[in-house]
Amino acid sequence: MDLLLDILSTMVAQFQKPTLAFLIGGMMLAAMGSKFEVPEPVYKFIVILLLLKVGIGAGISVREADFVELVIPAIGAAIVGVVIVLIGMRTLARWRGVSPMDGMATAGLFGAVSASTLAAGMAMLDGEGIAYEGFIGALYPFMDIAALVTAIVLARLSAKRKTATAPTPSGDGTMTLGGTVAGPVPDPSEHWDLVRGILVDTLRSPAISALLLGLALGIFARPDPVYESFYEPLFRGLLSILMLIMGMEAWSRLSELRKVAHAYILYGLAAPLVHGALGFLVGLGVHHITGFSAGGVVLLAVMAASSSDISGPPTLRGALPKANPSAYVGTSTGLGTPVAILSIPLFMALADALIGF
Amino acid sequence: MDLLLDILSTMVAQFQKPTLAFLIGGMMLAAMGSKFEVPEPVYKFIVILLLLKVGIGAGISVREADFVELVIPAIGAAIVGVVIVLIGMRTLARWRGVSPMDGMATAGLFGAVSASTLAAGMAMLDGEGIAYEGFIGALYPFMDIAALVTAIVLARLSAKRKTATAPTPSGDGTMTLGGTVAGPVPDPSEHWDLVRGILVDTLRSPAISALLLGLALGIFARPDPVYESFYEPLFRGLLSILMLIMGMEAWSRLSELRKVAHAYILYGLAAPLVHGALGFLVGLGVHHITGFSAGGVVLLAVMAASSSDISGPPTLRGALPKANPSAYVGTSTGLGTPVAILSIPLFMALADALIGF
Amino acid sequence: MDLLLDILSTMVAQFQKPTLAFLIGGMMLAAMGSKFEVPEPVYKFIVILLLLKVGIGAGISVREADFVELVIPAIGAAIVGVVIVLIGMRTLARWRGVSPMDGMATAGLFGAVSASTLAAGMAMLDGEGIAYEGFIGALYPFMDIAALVTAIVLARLSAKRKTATAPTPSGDGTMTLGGTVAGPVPDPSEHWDLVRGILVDTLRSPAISALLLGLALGIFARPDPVYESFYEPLFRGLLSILMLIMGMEAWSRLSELRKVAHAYILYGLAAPLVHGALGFLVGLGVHHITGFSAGGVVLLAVMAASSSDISGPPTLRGALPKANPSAYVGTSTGLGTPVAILSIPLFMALADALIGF
Amino acid sequence: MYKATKLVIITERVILEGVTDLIEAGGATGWTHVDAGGRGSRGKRSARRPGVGGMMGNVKIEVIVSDHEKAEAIMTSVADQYFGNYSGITYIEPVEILRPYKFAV
Amino acid sequence: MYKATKLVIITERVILEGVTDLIEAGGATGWTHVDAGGRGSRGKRSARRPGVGGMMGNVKIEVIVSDHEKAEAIMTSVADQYFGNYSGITYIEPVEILRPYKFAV
Amino acid sequence: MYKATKLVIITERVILEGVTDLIEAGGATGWTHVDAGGRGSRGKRSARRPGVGGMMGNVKIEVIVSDHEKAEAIMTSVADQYFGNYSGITYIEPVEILRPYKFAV
Ligand SMILES: Nc1ncnc2c1ncn2[C@@H]1O[C@H](COP(=O)(O)O)[C@@H](O)[C@H]1O
Ligand SMILES: Nc1ncnc2c1ncn2[C@@H]1O[C@H](COP(=O)(O)O)[C@@H](O)[C@H]1O
Ligand SMILES: Nc1ncnc2c1ncn2[C@@H]1O[C@H](COP(=O)(O)O)[C@@H](O)[C@H]1O
Ligand code: NA
Ligand code: NA
Ligand code: NA
Repeated sequence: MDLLLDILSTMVAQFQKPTLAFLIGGMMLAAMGSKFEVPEPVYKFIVILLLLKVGIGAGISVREADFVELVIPAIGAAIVGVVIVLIGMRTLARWRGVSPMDGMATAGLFGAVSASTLAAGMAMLDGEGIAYEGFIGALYPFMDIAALVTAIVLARLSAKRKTATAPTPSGDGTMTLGGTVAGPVPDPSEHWDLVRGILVDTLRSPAISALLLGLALGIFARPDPVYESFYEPLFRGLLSILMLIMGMEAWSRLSELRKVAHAYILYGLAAPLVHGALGFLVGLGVHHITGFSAGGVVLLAVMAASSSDISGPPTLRGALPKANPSAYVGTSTGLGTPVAILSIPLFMALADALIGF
Repeated sequence: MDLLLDILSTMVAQFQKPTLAFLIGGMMLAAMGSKFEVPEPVYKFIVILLLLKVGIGAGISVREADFVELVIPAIGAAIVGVVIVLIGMRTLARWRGVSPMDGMATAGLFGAVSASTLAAGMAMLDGEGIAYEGFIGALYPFMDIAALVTAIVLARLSAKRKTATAPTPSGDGTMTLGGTVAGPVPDPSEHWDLVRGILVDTLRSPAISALLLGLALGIFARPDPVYESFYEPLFRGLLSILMLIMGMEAWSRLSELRKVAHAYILYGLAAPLVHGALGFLVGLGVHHITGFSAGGVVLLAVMAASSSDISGPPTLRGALPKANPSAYVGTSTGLGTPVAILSIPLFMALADALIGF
Repeated sequence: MDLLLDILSTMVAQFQKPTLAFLIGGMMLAAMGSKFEVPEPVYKFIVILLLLKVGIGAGISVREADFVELVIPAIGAAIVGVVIVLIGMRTLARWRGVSPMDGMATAGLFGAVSASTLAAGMAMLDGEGIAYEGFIGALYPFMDIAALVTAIVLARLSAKRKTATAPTPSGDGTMTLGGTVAGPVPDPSEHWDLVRGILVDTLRSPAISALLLGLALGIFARPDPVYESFYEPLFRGLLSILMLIMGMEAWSRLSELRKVAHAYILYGLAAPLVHGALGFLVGLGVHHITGFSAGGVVLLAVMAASSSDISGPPTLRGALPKANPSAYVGTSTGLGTPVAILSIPLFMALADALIGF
Repeated sequence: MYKATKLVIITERVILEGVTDLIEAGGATGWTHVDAGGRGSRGKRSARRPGVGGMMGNVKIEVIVSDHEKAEAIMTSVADQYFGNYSGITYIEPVEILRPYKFAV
Repeated sequence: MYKATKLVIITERVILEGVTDLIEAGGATGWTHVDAGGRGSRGKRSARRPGVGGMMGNVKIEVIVSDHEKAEAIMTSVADQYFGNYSGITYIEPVEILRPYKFAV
Repeated sequence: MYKATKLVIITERVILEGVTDLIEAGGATGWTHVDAGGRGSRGKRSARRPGVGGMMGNVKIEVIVSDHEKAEAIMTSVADQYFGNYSGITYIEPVEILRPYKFAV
């Protein structure tokens, strides 16, 4: 009872903090039909700075971290990414009215990570003075890539299986991935080609490559002065603009969901909580093994709860052209992302109660 | 005599301060035919940050302000907005060679408020360490909306009256306002529909909705940390870029004025001073009633002197499609705005002389 | 030997500093085929802020500098600009497989100055706490304009001489320069018209006019507060993004060089070092005459080593339409600029060894 | 290949929404727009220059419809409703299409 | 003046590269693209709105080829490869050109 | 509906002003331009990529004139003056217009 009250009061307090307040403000703007809009180049610039900030910050910490401390949570993150996709495959993708292809794409997007949501989590922890491992940003690609690769491979294999049983001669799953046209997937060696193709494509996507660049700069160079004088101080302010944009986008995508099956709405509402809980549990495990901090557990939960909003959608559009983007983008941007961001205080309260900051 | 000298020396000193210097610098760039230009998305970003800054700052102060202290200047601001339009209707709109429709649109624009000019005023007061009520930004929408609604309603009523006397069967004032097509205005109930339509349209316009969002965030959330670490410190720097843009725009719009009646030039030069004086007087009144600060009086004068440059023009274009935008935009951007900004030191010197900082 | 070791160790250390690290990071992104890109308006904004920063900073210092201290290095800078073009005329422009027109355009671009490279040099000196004359930015236009005017005049005169000897009746060097169409150059008075045309065009170009605006603001106004609170602190951070962009651009332009003569590759690699050495020597001379600082000598070398990346290319495209932009832009952006930036530590080590910081 | 008609409208960006409402009301199955600048009887208009709330930009809208009358009807309704008070031009071109069902309601 | 054919393809920005590969494979000497927004059977698409990795924008690609068959062949290959899974329309127009050698390989 | 001619010029952005001067000198009542990218004999050109002072972008300019000869005359003058040294293509299309007076001087 006390625990519940605690959690509730933490959540209420967070709703007034900048991050959530700007998100809700953005939703209200869109709801009242405002013509306010942030130009696309500005959005891209904010995202770039934010990804570099997360990457560089993580890179600087990786320098000093010891190997085990780093590898265990990375493995945990990758496992969470894969398991989220498997859950989606067993639930959403089998629902009546949901095409398996669309379901898998949605599961992939929810397994992947949103840098913006992660950054929102970091800002909230920073705001409360709660510590977390500096290298947390380095876990992002592990969960993100694991989820996207799993979802794409499983979706394409099952499409291939269907094509093999039903005799459909043409339009057979031909796909373009970063310019390379790949046919249907017949034998093990082409399996690896497929996985490699997806990996290369993901690594080249703007978000992942900006994050990896940041990591590399943090590890191999000494960007500390510019990190502290520029990336760090601008971070919170730009995040507030980003939350505005995400709130507006969420509201305007909600309407697209009217056209898709109800299952998506249920999934969009429940999945962030379920995935977050999964991430939390794995984080708890890592906490017991390596002494991973309570803040780190929260951020692992946040990554798991989040769904990719920058690189994920175009990667999936390229790799699974038969999946309907209205379904997966609508579910993720319209429901998954705001629910994930709004549930960050929940994970914070939970970590406070179960581990203690 | 001493007073005059004081005013003059204050003004000369201000011309070297960043705000005015960048405005004049922008004019000189345009005058020498420079190809320098600031990309539109950057301009929009600066305007967004500035509006959010003004709004949030005001919202934070509204929290602590007491009701009377707030309502009296708000009423004053609205009255100033209406009176400016009425003055324009009696003068500019009756001038020979000025179509009444164009004259009313111009008066509406000059009654409305420029957030950039207001921000310039704030920056100049800040630069001198002169205090003003934090909630000043909250007065903006009162003056702005009062002026726009008055101008549009009066212009459309008079157009309707003319249509009723002269038998012009087609092309009869049909207008689109935010998508809703409204016919001519026949009875009282449609009157209110008209006013409501204009109100909704104004509230949804990018500038007003950004300002209101800022206000709401300031009042209902606790954005203070991000306000102090991001919006406040960036404000003055971005304003300098904005002043550059406004200087360039002013110079290049001046040429458009060659095509319109001389009355516009006279109005563009004199109106900011007359309106500023009116705002100053009303401010003085409020000062005597509620103890409104000298800095607040200056900013009320600046709002009155300014003419809307972001939301006003498209709102008028939508609501009064028969008014010629070259006339009202040219007069406002080419003359009204630079004159208003350049006369800020005048209002400061006046306030210093009459009230004392 | 010790000197060489010293130089080497300085260079290795610099490669980890933010400026060079981001440049190399950008190259690596492009090399791995990343889809990461910075939107063009953001690039333009960064360049604007950087030019204003360099200009304002120089203007503020010019206020206090004494005349001789200023004029001697300015003359030195102009001489360096002219000599670089003359060297290019005797070498690159006479190479087999290089059209004289293309060679002259390339020499002009390498004689002109890159504000980004100069800014990178300033950031590196700042990072080491090495002092330099505040007015250094004011030398930029002297070298830049001298080089562009010399290259364009010489290229057009020699094209005219050829047209006079060979009887080619049509398509005869007609050119557009900022909208004014100029015929072939027949007599001395038209000579001056040509030079005046080029001067006007250069002064109106975005980069030079932004820099001159900054200078004027620094000299005639008092922008010190906004300079210190905005332009100065943002400078280093934005430069890091600019270095990323320049690294990506360099890598992707390298491929264009495959189509042009090998001479360009040799020139692109060697010229920055030769020109830098020339600038260094002239700086050394100025050091002995006026006590010009070691940091100032480095920055003169950096300006000389750099090749124009913002205003130079379109100015040359307009003034020498027959020159092939793939050749001069490719050589400059693909090789000249990265080589110049990467050799900054070399000039620093040299100055430390020969003058001492 | 099937015959169809392309209607083009170049006008002020601020009325994009109003014009596309008329296009949809006229029975078109879709439309495409691109940002534009230009010069006409009402002077120069620019898609890039900042200021004046983005009011100075043009937009070029194109609509493919299966029959010429429909194109003319939309054209006339847009011209009637807007071209008295807003800058704009409109013209029609014949085109050939692959899938006529895409452009008929 | 010589006769030639203009092929227009309006489709999702994300496949610009794939479509231009097909255009080049089809023997065109060049192509031009502009950013676009629009509405069609798959709903509204915008070139300006932020979010979703720029996935919501359209692109309008035009290709001038010297003969009509080539245009039709490219048209069909693009439609076959992409229009099952991606938004898009395509049409052909006759044009007149000055320099036929510019548009023939 | 009246017959008219549309002239299209796709070329380097840097010469937009020079080309529109020729268009106006040729007696057109207006023109419209949109930012473009593309590929032709002189390689790829992009409207979006930063760097090199915006020199790498294309522009597509279209001009409606009432008679075909005027279009051809402008076309030839642009090609003569610029296409030796700058990238560019140009073509003509027949169009139908509503208000012929809009396009005649
Ligand atoms: N002759 C023309 N050819 C091409 N575009 C034109 C022409 N006349 C006008 N336009 C375009 O239509 C817009 C509005 O024209 P107007 O109403 O004449 O000012 C202009 O800004 C141009 O973009
Ligand atoms: N009738 C039409 N006229 C012009 N453009 C269209 C039309 N139908 C579709 N489009 C364009 O083609 C894109 C894809 O169409 P669709 O595949 O029908 O969603 C739309 O976003 C529009 O930009
Ligand atoms: N066959 C073509 N179809 C469409 N656009 C073309 C074609 N050829 C060239 N272009 C456009 O014209 C520009 C200049 O062409 P070029 O002078 O051949 O390099 C290119 O960048 C393209 O935008
Ligand atoms: Na996730
Ligand atoms: Na006003
Ligand atoms: Na140089």
